[in-house]
Amino acid sequence: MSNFAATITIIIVVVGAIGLILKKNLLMKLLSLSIVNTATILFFVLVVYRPGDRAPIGPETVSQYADPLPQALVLTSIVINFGVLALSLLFTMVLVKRYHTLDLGKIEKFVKEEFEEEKS
Amino acid sequence: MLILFSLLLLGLALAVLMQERLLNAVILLGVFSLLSSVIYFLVGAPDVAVTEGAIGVAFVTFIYVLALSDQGKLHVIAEEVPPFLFQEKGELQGLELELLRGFAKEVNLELEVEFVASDELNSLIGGRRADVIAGAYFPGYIPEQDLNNTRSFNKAQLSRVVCSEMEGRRTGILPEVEFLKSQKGSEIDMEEESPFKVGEMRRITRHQDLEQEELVRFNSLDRMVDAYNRGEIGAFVADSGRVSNALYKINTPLREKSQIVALGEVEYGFAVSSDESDLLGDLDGYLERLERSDRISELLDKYLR
Amino acid sequence: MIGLLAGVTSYIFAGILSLLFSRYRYWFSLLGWLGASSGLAWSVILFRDSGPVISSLGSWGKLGIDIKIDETTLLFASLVVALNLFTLLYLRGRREGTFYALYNFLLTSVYSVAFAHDLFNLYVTIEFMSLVAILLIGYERKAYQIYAGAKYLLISSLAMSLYLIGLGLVYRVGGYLRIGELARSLEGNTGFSLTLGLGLMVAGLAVKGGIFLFSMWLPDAHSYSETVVSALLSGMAIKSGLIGIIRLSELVDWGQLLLVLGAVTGIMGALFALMSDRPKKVLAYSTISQVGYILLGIGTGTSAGILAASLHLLFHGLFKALLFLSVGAAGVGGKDISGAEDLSLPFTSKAGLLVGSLSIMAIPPFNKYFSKALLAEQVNQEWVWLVMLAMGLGTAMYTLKLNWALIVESRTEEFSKNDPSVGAFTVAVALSGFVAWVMLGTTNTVHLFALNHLAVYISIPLVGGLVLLGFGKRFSELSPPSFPFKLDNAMISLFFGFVLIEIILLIV
Amino acid sequence: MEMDNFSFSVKKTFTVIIVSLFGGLTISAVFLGRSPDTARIGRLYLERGFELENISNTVFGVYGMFRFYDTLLELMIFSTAVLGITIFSDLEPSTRTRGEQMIESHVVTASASFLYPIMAVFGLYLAFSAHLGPGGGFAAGVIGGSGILFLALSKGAEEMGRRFNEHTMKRVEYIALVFAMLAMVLGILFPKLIFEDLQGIGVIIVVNMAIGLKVFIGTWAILHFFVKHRGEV
Repeated sequence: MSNFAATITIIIVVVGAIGLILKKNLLMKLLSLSIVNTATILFFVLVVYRPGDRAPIGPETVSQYADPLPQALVLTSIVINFGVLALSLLFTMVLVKRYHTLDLGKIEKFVKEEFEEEKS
Repeated sequence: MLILFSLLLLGLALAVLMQERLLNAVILLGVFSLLSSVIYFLVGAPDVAVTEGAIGVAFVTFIYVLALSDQGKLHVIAEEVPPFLFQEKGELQGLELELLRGFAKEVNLELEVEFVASDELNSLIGGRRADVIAGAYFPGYIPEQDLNNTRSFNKAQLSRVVCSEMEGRRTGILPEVEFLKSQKGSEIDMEEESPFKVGEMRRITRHQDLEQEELVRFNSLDRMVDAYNRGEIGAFVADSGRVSNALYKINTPLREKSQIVALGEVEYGFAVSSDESDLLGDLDGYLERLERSDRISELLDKYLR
Repeated sequence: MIGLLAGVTSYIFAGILSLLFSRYRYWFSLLGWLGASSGLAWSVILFRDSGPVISSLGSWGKLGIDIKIDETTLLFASLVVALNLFTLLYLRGRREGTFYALYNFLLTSVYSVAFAHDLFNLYVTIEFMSLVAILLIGYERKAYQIYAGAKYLLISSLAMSLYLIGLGLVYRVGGYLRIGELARSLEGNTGFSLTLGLGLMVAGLAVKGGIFLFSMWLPDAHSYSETVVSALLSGMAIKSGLIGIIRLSELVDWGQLLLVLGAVTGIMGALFALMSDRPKKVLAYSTISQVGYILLGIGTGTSAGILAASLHLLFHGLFKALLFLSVGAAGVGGKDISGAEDLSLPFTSKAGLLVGSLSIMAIPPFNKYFSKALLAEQVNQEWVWLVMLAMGLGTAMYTLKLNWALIVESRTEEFSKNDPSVGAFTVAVALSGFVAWVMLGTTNTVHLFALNHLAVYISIPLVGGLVLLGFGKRFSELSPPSFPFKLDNAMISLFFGFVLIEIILLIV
Repeated sequence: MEMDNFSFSVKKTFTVIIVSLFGGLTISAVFLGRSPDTARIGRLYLERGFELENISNTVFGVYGMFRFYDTLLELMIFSTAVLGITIFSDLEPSTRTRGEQMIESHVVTASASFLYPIMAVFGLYLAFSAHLGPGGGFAAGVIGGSGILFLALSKGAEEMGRRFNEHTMKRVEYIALVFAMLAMVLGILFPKLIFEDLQGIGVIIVVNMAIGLKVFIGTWAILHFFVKHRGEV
């Protein structure tokens, strides 16, 4: 059963990745990236989950508890993803301030023009 | 239970990606995180659930919302052209202001007007910087494909101001008019009285006149009038709204020697970024209703006559 | 353990202190370098006494995080320390406290990648590296830098998600994260789940490691950022991804996969470098090309092959950083070299370019000759030989093109513009070949200096020069396509590359 | 227009196919893989974790003790993000005029000033009790930092900037980081001494508080930046 849940998280990753590639709006790209990252983390926990696992708190017999390692690792990656998000939002802000648009195609065009201008 | 929640999560992910308005998408993303936090509780990972709840649900959503927090506004960028849209004693005034204010009220947005130079209009529209271009705007002036023009609310003369003593000098021109000059080949014969269609632009009839002269381009009306006053140019071409505006600024002796020659007909309207088709429809509908209720001619009487 | 801790803590302290007391930022960074190099020295002594060491941080035994000290670790850590020293000399106190903080954090992350021997620790250190790298890329706030940084950020975050998915699959099958234990647990297991998981992890690392199809962000990021940053990124930051791949190769026999990837990377990189006409762009594409050699080395699967790859990793870091710094010190990085008569370079930059170019063309006795010859010995498939020959030819051609413009055609500036740090670095890179000679010992090198070897390695640049004379005009008309390097397309090519990896792993 | 001759629909189809292939492969790997119940490191963690009397939350044991090095690097990543934000914080704020107060509604103001101390207390509680139940320094810091947002809501951004002097905060933040790092070095060099002989508990709480403080200030810095530049995107 946890296999099915893990499968669904992979589908969410696929959906998010397609959004990440096809959305033209930079902020929508960031939202898609957030979806991909959240689903990945969820996958990491779900893929080792066995039905009936309990939270690894409190000393009782070992076999009933969920594997604590993925949970501990996932805490780290949540923070990492947050760092990525904060920085990408910051960079988006700087780009928007400069070019007044969120459209990636336009930004790419402007960036190229500006680079050619500065270096020639 | 787990699968049910996972499916719900998938649905939410799709919903986030399908949102047109960014703010809605962000809020749905918060719900998405909340739901994943619930799933962590279900699978015996309360630590992760608490952290995801604190960071994913609260903090990330806050940041996104803060970054987006002026979404409920209608950003208008415009060149300052009295009596269409201008600032007097720190207050906005003008014909277009009344139109836009009414529209903003109708669609429940807060109106925000930013005055920019006319050559900046192009770079500012689109994205989230500006929604509407106004300020005695000719539909089609900015030759970007991703701009949609609304129907027009008024038509006007395109006129040339000539000083009889300065024959043979160069002619000043504004970028807007220069655009019309480039529209050759699509000119409409004024003799043939085709029925006037709203939203369609009349071309200059005698634009060949402009072709033969030596033209100087100015980015703002003020600078062009200054040059006219100093005698650097012998004539200039502008639309009637701007011409009447310019006449105030021309020195009195020069003004008496100037005469106005009609060149053709143009229209005033607004432009909307092409990724906002809803806004275009709303604005068009609003203008059409105004026209039918004769409110627009009242306004025209008030400001232009 | 002490080696790692000394480096990491001294770098982190140097970073934090240069933020808090920015007046003494330069001295803190020097102290950081001192700490790291003493940590490295400690590790070298340990390695000499007892060979490769794997130890658990905090003596938690099986429960802790493993670190490993072997040839790869030491070579990479010495690259970090060396580049640290020379870039620090190049900076000479320029730049603000925040820059030094980021600089030291970058060194922290890369230094700790060298020691990592735990799959999740690898993930964390590499993510740390890329976050700092992104801030350094966008540090000057030029819009194109910010764009390049954002591109790197999005692609690498996506890639690390793939890595994490792969890690989940591998952990479910293997049950461990420490590579040594995991290798034992996975022995004989060739299940689909494992293959796919490892494929995902390689795809994730490949994005960081500058492999063609995966690292399409690289040319922009490395050529748009400022010179020191370019040198650090091209020289050592992308190597952390490759270190990851070296570590993963302990788990599984990759077969032909890395050879194919290496061949594609090497040839495409050289081709694009040949078409570019701005020095920094040429060097950025050249980095992609040189990564090809490292992959070929890992792909041979022998321990000598991995040693060759690690040596190449070190040498490439040295000469590429030297080339970037020479070009940057002369301020010609972004200029078009077709109009090189108008450019003027100081003498040190020209000398640096010359030594760097001789190295990159693998002319004996410059450093790359040793790693390349060692690698060639390990290769036993004919097509790989041909690929290496083609890569050598391409390298020679773009290097000669660059040299012709920047050394011969350009003017030489007056003495005062010379940069002593570039001069010192030039001497160090020139001497590093002899160090390699001594290190590899007489048995290997006698063999390497056989006449037929020498003939091959000297004739490749000659042939390259001749081809360039014949077809040079043709090449300068071309320019590399911008199409695959756009954000969306780069992400598509990442997934495409992953599917390709899986196909190769499953079929071949 | 810049898509060369690669039209958008081709790109769309190609993307969907390639990414779905990736998804299909991964999903089949999920179903084909077996998870061995024995010989996993997770069981060892549970056994060893429950042996330690002071720590009943094994997850905390993993990231707070056995793998503290990772946690420290994670903290460095967070610091880097905060550093990035502060580097860019001198970007000129938006030129357009905006209301000083984010939300004027009295209900929000009242409830925010009521919620803020509650969140602060909750954050402190999480930092203190991470070894016993869910929580930990990180979540604690973020919750406390979000409490600051509520303070900003009730008192306005200006007041928030005044109450938390940027310069002092930065110093406290880095001192907290140095503290956590020293703890790591000690914990790695003398794990037995700190975690077993000294009963660990005091050290753990202090380390958690240090992490919580650092994250709290980092959260504050990020929020301050985004409040200052709100509506930029």
